[in-house]
Amino acid sequence: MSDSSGTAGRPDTVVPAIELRGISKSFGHVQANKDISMRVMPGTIHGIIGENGAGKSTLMSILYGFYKADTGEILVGGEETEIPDSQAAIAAGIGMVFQHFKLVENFTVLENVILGAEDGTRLKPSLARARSLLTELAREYELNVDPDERIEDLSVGHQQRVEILKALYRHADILILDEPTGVLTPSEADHLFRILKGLRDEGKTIILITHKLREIMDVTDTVSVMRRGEMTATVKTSNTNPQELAELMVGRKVLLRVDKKSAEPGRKVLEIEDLRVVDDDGVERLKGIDLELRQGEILGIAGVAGNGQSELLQVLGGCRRATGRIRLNGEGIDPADHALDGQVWRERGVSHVPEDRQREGLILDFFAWENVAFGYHHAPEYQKSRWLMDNAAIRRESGKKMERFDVRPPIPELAARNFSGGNQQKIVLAREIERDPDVLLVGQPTRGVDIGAIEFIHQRIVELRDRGKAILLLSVELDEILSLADRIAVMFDGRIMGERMPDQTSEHELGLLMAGITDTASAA
Amino acid sequence: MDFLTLLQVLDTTVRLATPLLFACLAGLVCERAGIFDIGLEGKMLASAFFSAAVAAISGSVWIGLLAGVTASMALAGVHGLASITFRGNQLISGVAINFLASGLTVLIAQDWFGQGGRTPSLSGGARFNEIKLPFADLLSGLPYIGQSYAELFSGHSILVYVGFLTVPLTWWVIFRTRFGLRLRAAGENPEAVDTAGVNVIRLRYTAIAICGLLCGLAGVYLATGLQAGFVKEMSSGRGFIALAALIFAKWRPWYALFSCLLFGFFQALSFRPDVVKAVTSLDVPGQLLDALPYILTVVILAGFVGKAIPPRAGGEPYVKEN
Amino acid sequence: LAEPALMYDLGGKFDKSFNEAAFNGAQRWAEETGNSYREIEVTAEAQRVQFATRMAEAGFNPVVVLGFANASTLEEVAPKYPDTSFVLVDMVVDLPNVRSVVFQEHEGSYLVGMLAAMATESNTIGFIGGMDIPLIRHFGCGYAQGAKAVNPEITVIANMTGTTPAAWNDPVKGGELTKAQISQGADVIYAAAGGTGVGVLQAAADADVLSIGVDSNQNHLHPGQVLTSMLKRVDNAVYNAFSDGPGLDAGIVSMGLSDDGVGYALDEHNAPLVSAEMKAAVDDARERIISGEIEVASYYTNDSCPAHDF
Amino acid sequence: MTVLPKWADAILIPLLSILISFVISGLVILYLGLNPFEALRLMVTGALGSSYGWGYTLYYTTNFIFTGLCAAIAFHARLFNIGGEGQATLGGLGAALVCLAIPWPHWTLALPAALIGGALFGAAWAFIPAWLQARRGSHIVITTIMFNYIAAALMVYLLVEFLKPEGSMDPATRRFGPGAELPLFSDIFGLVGIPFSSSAPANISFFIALLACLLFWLLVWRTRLGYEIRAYGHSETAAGYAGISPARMIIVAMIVSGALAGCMAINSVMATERLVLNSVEGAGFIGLAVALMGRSHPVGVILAALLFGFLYQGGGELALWANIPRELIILIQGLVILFTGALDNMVRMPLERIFLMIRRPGRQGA
Ligand SMILES: Nc1ncnc2c1ncn2[C@@H]1O[C@H](COP(=O)(O)OP(=O)(O)OP(=O)(O)O)[C@@H](O)[C@H]1O
Ligand SMILES: Nc1ncnc2c1ncn2[C@@H]1O[C@H](COP(=O)(O)OP(=O)(O)OP(=O)(O)O)[C@@H](O)[C@H]1O
Ligand SMILES: [Mg+2]
Ligand SMILES: [Mg+2]
Repeated sequence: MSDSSGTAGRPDTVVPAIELRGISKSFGHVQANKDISMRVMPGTIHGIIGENGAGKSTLMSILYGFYKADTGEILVGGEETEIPDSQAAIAAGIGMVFQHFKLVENFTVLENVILGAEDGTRLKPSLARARSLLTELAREYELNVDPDERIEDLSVGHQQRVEILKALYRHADILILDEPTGVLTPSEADHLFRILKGLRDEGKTIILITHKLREIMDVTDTVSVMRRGEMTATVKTSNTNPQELAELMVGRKVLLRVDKKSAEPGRKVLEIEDLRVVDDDGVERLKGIDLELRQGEILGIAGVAGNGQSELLQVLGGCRRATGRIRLNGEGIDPADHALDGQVWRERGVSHVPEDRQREGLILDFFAWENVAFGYHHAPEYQKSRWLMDNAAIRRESGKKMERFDVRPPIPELAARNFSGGNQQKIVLAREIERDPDVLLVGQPTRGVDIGAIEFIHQRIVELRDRGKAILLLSVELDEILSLADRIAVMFDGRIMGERMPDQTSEHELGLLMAGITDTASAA
Repeated sequence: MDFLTLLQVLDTTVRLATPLLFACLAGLVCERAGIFDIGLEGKMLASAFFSAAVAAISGSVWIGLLAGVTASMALAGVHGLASITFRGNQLISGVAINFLASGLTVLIAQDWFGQGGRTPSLSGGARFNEIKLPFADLLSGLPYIGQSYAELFSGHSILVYVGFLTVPLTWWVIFRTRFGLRLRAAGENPEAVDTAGVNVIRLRYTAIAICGLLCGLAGVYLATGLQAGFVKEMSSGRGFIALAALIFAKWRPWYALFSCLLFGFFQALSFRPDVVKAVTSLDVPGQLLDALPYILTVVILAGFVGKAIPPRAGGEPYVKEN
Repeated sequence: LAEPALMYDLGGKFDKSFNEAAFNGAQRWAEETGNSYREIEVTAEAQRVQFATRMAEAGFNPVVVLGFANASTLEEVAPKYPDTSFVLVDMVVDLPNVRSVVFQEHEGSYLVGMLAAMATESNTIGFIGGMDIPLIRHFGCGYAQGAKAVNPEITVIANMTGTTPAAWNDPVKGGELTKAQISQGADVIYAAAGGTGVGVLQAAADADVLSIGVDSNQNHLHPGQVLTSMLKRVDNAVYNAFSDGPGLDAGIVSMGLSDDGVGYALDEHNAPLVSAEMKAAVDDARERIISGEIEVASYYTNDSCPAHDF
Repeated sequence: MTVLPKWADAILIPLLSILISFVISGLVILYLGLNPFEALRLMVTGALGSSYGWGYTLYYTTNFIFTGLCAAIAFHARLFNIGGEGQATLGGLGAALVCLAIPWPHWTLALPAALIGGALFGAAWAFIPAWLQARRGSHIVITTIMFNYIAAALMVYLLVEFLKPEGSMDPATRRFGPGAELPLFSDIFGLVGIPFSSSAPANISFFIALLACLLFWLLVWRTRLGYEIRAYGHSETAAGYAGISPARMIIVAMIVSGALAGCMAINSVMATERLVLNSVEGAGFIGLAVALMGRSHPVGVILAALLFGFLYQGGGELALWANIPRELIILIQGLVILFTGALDNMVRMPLERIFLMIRRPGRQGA
């Protein structure tokens, strides 16, 4: 729609905090943004939604001076402003929290916050000043993080707080967040939104990119929809509903919740007893896990990130050694056995969709087709002879799989790097699910993925279940677990706090369990 | 081995460690900023030649020093152009610079002096002479402390003292100043620096300039401090040893000092078959003695030094759009 | 009349010793006769045969090749060009059109060894070689014998610079080795190490001890501080070859003390250092060697040295 | 996202880069008071103008192909093997020992034996640093540098003390004997009636090198091992997920790397019929440049090796006929490496803009 509706219902006398006019940007042949215009009113939370690769991040990166627009102009508070680099953006009072955080892993929080905003040549004074300011901000917006922790030792949630602190430390009035909740737990997300609302009430302006319509409905005042690099609509949140937004975004009807018939669990496939993991620093990550997984069911593991779910997945995926007893299809397996790597598990019919597609699931510089064989490159059907792999076969196979999983574009000869996250995720799922495994381990299947793709991915997982396969689902998205799982186990501090049936529990109860509070009387 | 002999060995150690130290710190600054540099060797050589040549012509070692450092920084500039501006392969660029240096130096030397890639030998004000610290002679009498003072600490060329002072200086700059913070960040995650509103390109060029400067000093010391003139290829692999020392030092200034001294010490030992024999009481064949520094390095590396993790963004040109 | 040609060894034209001496000889010939000659530096093993062949092909004559490593070269090339005269310096090849010039370096070294032994006050003298190869041991061996002849009790310290080609161009290491030897008491040091020697002479001069140059006369490098230089008149070998021109008579030419093929340098730069009796003693020894009275053992004869254990 | 068509990236850019480096070299030559075009003519005719020239060019090329592949396989595993020099040195020793061990009746028997000997020794010399890296985390760059020096020392020791014939002043082994003589190009092409200079050293090992390139390609892009090596090189974390053992990858890649360096011995030692000091002559380091310039792909390696072979031989001829100091050749090599290897984007960036202008009105969007 035209950007006159950009001022949805507001008197035109108010000067927009941000106004974009005819922004276009292309990378090589890809036009990421086409003639985009939009207005963001001061003191509002303005949502932006759109499919993977729609151009949201690019647009915001331009606003923050990370990329340079090919054409178009930017007005900040009515003033036309040149933003050639982030320095200018910061000067104009714009702060941005990128989807993939821009933090120095082995620096402390404090160092990260002052980086680029130091006063004076020597660090000491800057650090001192920052420390006091941080404690203030922490009090003001419940943004508490230990200033002396190293980033790599912080949970993503805390890392994100550092990013926000960075922006506030630079006196940002306009705060951009790109998919901030993609990696957060519900409680962390709620916390974040409390902070954002607080900031808005302070008169700050916030631009929020997300794939989650619920968040849009909850916190935004206005929402803009992007599609294929264009701004297709801007509406007042109160005048719209998720269905409408979903359609605007994907261009077709979308089911917002998974429809699945109830599960008929079969025999036990995977039995885990007293599984324990001690990491390299001698910290015990898993403190005796007992689980069993049956055919034809989806077991969801809920939990705040960093409570051992990842380790559990890694052990079952063969990326990590552990002690304890595991029985797969009745036969015992020693998890401490070093010969027991990913290859072995795969041969025994356990497929694994890792939590981090970009660092684990894919080789970004490999072609899509090479990635489709990744982990299964020893599979007989991929071999031409005793020595040589049958690349032609792999190409053919992967072409088909990508078609079936509606990977866009379905071109096996494209490097994985050049697919959007949503599509990267589909490639991983295609690889693992199409093996038709007895057990599927899935970590964060829809992180950073747009709703169209989410719907698709969920359907695939349910299909697999209905074919009588066992699925272990690991997600920080409570509602994903609630809507997908047939049985929910909650993990806290390396232990299973309890199991619940999705229809007999509530987010509240699960939330308590995830916080390690077992007495669930309060939940009833 | 008596104390005096020990002092002599250590004395040699100090002299041999100094050029390594300069080069090592040069590499440290550069690689901390995310630019790998295997062109230390070449820069050292170029600086060695130009310092000696200009000192010979002008008769002033200081003008020579200026010329040497300039030459080294010019080559560093080429490395910057290749690896920062044009996002080329930093390793190739380094290799190329080594070739350029060993070719250019001799050609120009031949063209200027016609002595076959050698400069006239320097004397008097055209070279750095050893400076005696105050009371050196006075104290040399009293055992141990006095001897050490006179033998070991006194009587080096000014550049040696500069070199050792550069260690704390580098440490301070890298870990205690704004510039250092940004420098390290640029080597770990340039995007963080960029989005924090700092110009990564300028930052890395500065680092490369410093690298050029220090490498320059290494060369100057070789040609005008340790020696009195340039001979073709006179850096003879020290740039690579410095590189090894840098990794050995895990990209830390004080460790760099230690590892360079270690290399120097092993070399010094290999010059003293008599000492080796006295200590180990078995006479080692010359060739083995010659390989000793390298063997010991490997042993120590494997035995005591753990994994060395280079700056995360090292070697990668900073590209945000492609 | 065909131009003569000169092929340097891997060390390169300006190695401050062997090859450079040859270059000087060629230059002298060119200046005196006004004729020109062709020269080429070998940079890779494979180029030895290549360049020798090319020179012969192109009709250069005689073709002088330097260095023992070229023996195999001529064995291969010379027979193919019977009308071309070849001269091999430092090694013997028995072919009708090859003149092999060998030097008695050990005799020359013997003499400078004597001078060293007479000049030293600490009864400790040093020898610094380039790479630890037989040729260098050959030099050192003669040196040690000469010294021991003067004073059987004398200590001879020997170090080699390295094991890579860098050993010939590392004055810094040469300098440090010198300082190391000095701290072991050496006060006369003989350098047979090409470009590295520059560092040796320098360090010795700085420490105010005597040094001995090699191959060509290096006394002038540090007047009054270089005791002498062991002359190896490669320049004469080249000069003669060029003068004799095409069809020069083949066979073995051994350049020793008698024909001043080797010797020690005495000029205004080191005159004050070499006293009359020193000179007398050395010249006497020279005569006795020529007459065969003194037998200087060569390292080559059985790969070992009676006077020093390398 | 790539903008340039493959051909432009693969051919146009390198050619332009080489052009630039030659122009600059020309200026230097001019400065030295010589005629650049004459110099170029000498180099081209000298290196490519006759079967003789080709014979030498390809001889050097053979060495560089082996060392280039040595560096390349390591690069695929993201290892910087700076030790090609030492591994090739040891390879030379291995090959020599094999050739000296028995009086070989015929080269067809000697060649494979020497090949294996060289490969084994080279691999062994690479294995130690690899093992130290994999098990003790000792940085491979340091250890391989150190092992270059150790190899050199070992070589001098063995040659002077044991391998050189009694009484010889040349620190080199005796000749290997007729049974170990490799057929030269003249012999090979002679069979099919093509005349080829018999004084050029190019020999059958060139074809072995080409074969090695083919096998290299198969290994890296067609076998599971190669797949795993590349995967490990691109992402250690992902490799772990897929069950690929880092330690195994490091060791295997380095062993192959060392073996390839060792294979160079058949050309640099066996073909020259005796082992001399420093038979490698820096080919190990050139190999790094070759691999980097060849983007670690065998075809690229062959082309880069050919380029360096050309520079070596052409440079030699230039030195021979124009009385040019050999350092000029080193300088030219440096310029070529710089512009083709490191400053290639200086050419690519403008080209991309041009191509975009041509294509832009074409396809749109992702
Ligand atoms: N640095 C880049 N280089 C090349 N192409 C890029 C780059 N960044 C983005 N693109 C392309 O621009 C398009 C828009 O990317 P963008 O990141 O803006 O999408 P997005 O809306 O943020 O997707 P998502 O919802 O997954 O975050 C994509 O098709 C992508 O291929
Ligand atoms: N350097 C790049 N070169 C090519 N394409 C890129 C580059 N950086 C990003 N892209 C593309 O831009 C699009 C969006 O980039 P982004 O980093 O937002 O990933 P994404 O789609 O958001 O995935 P996720 O949200 O799961 O991380 C993706 O298609 C990605 O492949
Ligand atoms: Mg995005
Ligand atoms: Mg995204």
